[in-house]
Amino acid sequence: MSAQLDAIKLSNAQIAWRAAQDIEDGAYVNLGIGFPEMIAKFQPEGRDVIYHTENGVLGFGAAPAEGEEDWDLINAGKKAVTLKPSAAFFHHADSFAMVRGGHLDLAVLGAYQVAENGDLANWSTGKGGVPAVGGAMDLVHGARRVAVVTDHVTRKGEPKLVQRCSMPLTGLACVTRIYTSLAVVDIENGHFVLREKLLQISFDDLQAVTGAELKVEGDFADLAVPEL
Amino acid sequence: MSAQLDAIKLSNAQIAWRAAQDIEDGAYVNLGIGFPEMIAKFQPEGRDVIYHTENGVLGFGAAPAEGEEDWDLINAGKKAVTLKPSAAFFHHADSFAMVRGGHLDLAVLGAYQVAENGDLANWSTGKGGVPAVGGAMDLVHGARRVAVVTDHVTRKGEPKLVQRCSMPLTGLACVTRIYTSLAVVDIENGHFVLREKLLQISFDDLQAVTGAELKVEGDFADLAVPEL
Amino acid sequence: MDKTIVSPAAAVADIGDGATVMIGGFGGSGAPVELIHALVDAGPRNLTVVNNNAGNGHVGLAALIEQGQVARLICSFPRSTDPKVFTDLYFAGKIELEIVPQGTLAERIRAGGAGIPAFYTPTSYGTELAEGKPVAEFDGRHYVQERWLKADFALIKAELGDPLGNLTYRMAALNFNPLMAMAAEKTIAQVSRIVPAGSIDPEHVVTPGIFVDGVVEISEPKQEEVLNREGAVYP
Amino acid sequence: MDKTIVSPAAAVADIGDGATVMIGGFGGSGAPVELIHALVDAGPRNLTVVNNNAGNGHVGLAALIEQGQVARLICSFPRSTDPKVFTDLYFAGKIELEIVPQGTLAERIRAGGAGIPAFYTPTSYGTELAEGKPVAEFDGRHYVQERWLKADFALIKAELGDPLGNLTYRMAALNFNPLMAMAAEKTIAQVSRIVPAGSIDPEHVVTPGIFVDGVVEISEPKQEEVLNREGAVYP
Repeated sequence: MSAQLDAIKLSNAQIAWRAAQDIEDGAYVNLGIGFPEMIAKFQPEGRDVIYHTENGVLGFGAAPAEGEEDWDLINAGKKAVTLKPSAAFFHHADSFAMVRGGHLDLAVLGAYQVAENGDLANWSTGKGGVPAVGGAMDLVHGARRVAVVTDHVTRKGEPKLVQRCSMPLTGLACVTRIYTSLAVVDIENGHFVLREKLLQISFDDLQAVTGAELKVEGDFADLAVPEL
Repeated sequence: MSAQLDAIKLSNAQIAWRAAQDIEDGAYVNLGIGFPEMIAKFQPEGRDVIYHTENGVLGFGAAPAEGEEDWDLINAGKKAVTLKPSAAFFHHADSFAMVRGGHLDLAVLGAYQVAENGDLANWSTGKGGVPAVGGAMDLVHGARRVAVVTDHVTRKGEPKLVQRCSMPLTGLACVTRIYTSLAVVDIENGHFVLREKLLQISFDDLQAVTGAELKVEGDFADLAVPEL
Repeated sequence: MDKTIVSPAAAVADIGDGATVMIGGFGGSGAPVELIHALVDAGPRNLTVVNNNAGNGHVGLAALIEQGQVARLICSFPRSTDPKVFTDLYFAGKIELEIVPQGTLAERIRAGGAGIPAFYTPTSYGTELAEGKPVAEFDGRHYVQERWLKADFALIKAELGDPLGNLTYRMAALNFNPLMAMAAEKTIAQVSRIVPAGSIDPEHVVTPGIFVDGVVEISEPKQEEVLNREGAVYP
Repeated sequence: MDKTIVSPAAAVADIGDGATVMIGGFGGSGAPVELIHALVDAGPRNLTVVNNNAGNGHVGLAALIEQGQVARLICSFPRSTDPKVFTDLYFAGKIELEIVPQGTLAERIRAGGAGIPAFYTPTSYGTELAEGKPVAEFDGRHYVQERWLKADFALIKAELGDPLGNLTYRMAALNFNPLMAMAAEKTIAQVSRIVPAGSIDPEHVVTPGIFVDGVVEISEPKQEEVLNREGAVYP
C-alpha cells in the first residue's frame, strides 16, 4: 500500500497550504523549524498573521534575497528573515513569556509521532545522536492551540498517528489538530476524530495506516488542496 | 537621661552625613523613603554613586527646582527627581531583579527596631493603621549590604537596638551596620559591635540606652560629624 | 489588523461586575487616569483591583474606590499623602486588602504573564506576610513560595502606540505597566499618540503588540499628581 | 566611574580554569566572537559554558570547544549544520552535556539574575528531561520545578555601550545577552561603539549598567555566521 499512498499523498507544500487556511486574521503564530515554516508562504491574502520566533522577533516576513541577508535578523532555524512594519525585538525571557504565558494563538510543529491522547514526540528518536530540544517543549505547553503537520506514515510506512508514543515525549496531551499527507484529524477527549480525508483514499485504507481508531463525528469532508 | 541625650545627639542630617562617608565610589545604592534619602546630599565629592529607585530609575539626581517637576520622573517616595547622564529606565520586574538578585551594593533604610541578630522591623508598628510594606521586604533580602539610619532611642527614650524585635519583622538577619544618633554599630555573629560613639557619651551611658550587649572588639573610634 | 479603539468608554465597556482589573502606575506616573474615569462612568462594581497603591486624592483609582466599585485591593503601599478615601473604607470594613511586598507584586504579575504558576523568593521570609505560604530551603537559605497573579483586564498608560499595539513609555511611567500588559486576558492601553504601523523602531518597542488587545488615543493625558495638586475631584 | 576595558585580552584575563561562563548569542547573532577568541588565546580549561547552542564551524564557541577548553556545556540545541567539533567530543565522552529546553534555559538564567532560586514551568512535564526534578500541581495542572542558573562570568555582545555599562543591542542579537548580563558575577560586554555617558536615551537602554562590569570596544565585530560562510578557522 506504501506505493499507492505515495501516489496520492499530499506534498509537504500542500500540507502546509492546508494548515495555512485555518490561521485566522490577526493570529500570533509560531512555526516550527523546517517543514512548518512553509506555512507562512501560503497565508491567504487579506489576513494579517504575526509570526513569532523564539530568538526574539515578532512580525518577521519572508527570507531576503540572496546576498541581502543580515545575520543579526534570523529566525529560530537560523535562517535570515526580513521585518514587516510593526515588528518588535525582545530578549529570550520575554520571548518565552509569550510562549509559556499563553499569548500565542497557534504553534505548528513537525512530529515523529502523535498519540490519540494528544501526546507529541518530536524532539528525539531515542536512538543515539546528540540530543537537542530547542524550544519545542516550551511551545507545546504554551500556545493556545498546538497543531502538527506531518506525513501520515513514516518512510517505512508505519503509522505516525499512534495509540501511545513509543519515542521520547515532547509534551503530554498538547496536540489538538494534525494535518497529514492524507487527512485532517482532530484530537478530542483522547481520540482521533477524522475531519477531512483525501477523496482518493477510502476510510478503511486510511484507518489501516493509522495507529489508533479514527472516530467519525457526523460528517467528514474532502481534503481538497490545489496543485502547488 | 533623655534630655541629656537630646542635647548631644546627632541630627538626622548628621547621621545621613556619616552614612554617606562609607559609600564607595561606583556603588549602586538604594536609599529608603524619607530620612535615608538625605544621604545623597552628603555624598563626598569625587565619588560617583548611582542611585536606584524601586519604580524604575537608575542614575537619578537631586530634586528639580520648584515648578520644574516632571511627575513621570519620580522616586519611590513619589518625589520629583532629575536625571544624571547615563541614567536608565526599566519596569518594576527588572527593578526588583536588581534588588533581589543582589546587584545593589547597599540599601540604607530607616528602622523601628533592629535586633542584635540583624532582624529588622521597619514596616509596621503592629498597632492599627493601614498596613503598607512597599519595597522594604525586598530590599532587606536583596542588597549586598543593608544598613540602617536611626535615632538611637525612640521618642519615649526606649532602645531601638534590641535583643529581639517586638514589632512585626521586615526581614531576618539582614542588617549589618547601624548609624544612630549616638554611635555606629555593626552586627556580627549575632551581636552588636561598637565601631564609633560620640565623644560626649560614655560607653556605660551608651550601653544603658541600648537594648542588648554592645561588644567591643579592639578599639572603637570617635563618631565625629561636622555641624550641618 | 487594527487594535485602535475610538474612546475610553468603548475601551472599558466589557469590564463587568466582579472583574479583576490590573491598573498600571506608581503614584501618578503611568496611571491611566482617563481609562479609570471611563470605568467610574461605566460603573461596574465588586471589582478586584491590582495596583501598587490605593489612589491619591479624589481622581483616578481613588475615585474608583470612592464610588464603592472596588471590593478588594491587592497592593504594596496603600498609604500616601491623601489616602483618606481608601483608609475610611478599609476601617469601615468595606474594602478588602491584600498587602504584597512590591517586588513580589511585580514578580507575581510577571509570572502570570510568563506562564510561571509559582516561584520562590527570599522576600518576606519569617514575616507575617509569609504566614500560610509554603517555604523551602535552597542552598541553605529559606524562601517563600509565591503564586502568579493574573487579571481579566489590564488598564495601562503608554506614550506611543501603533495599530498592532506595540507600545513605548515615557520615563519612569513604565513601572508596572509593561508587566500588567502581559498578565491580563485583555489589555487596554491609553497612549498619547497612535502612530502608523512601522513608525516605532522595533528595537525601541517596550511592550510588543502581542500583549495588547486595544489601544485608545488620549492626546493630552492628565497626570494624576497634577490633578491632585489642582484639587480635582472625579466625577 | 569608567568600566571601559582596553582589550579583549584584558577583559577575559580573570577567567580561570574551572569557571562557569555564560556566552550570549543564538547561532551567530549576538555571539561575542572576539571575546571568545580572547578566551581561546588565554587558554583556561575545564570550563562550564552556558549557551543556546554548541557552536558552528571552527570559530567562536566551536573554537573554544575544539581547543578542549570546555568540560561541560549547558544548552538547548547542540545540533546545527556543522556541529562536528562538539559531536565528536560528545561521542568520545570528552564533553558533558546538559540539555535544557530553550525557554527553561532563558528563564533559569533570568531567575539567577533576579534572585529567584526556583520556579515552576509546564515545560518538559512528563518527559525524560524532567526526570529527577520535583513536580507540583497548581490549579489542576502539573509543573516541573527548575532551579536558577548563575555563572562566574558572562561574555556578551551589544551594540552601543557607555562608560557606566548601559547597553543597547542590534536587532535580534539581544536573545540571551541581556539575561546573561544579569546572572553572572562579572559581565563583560563587547560593543561596536563606546559612546559618552548620557548619549544613550535612558528610555532606550536595554541593559542598565548595574548588570555590567566591563565594556570593551570592538569597532567592527565579526559575525560568526559570516566567518563560517568564509570557512574561517580560529586560531
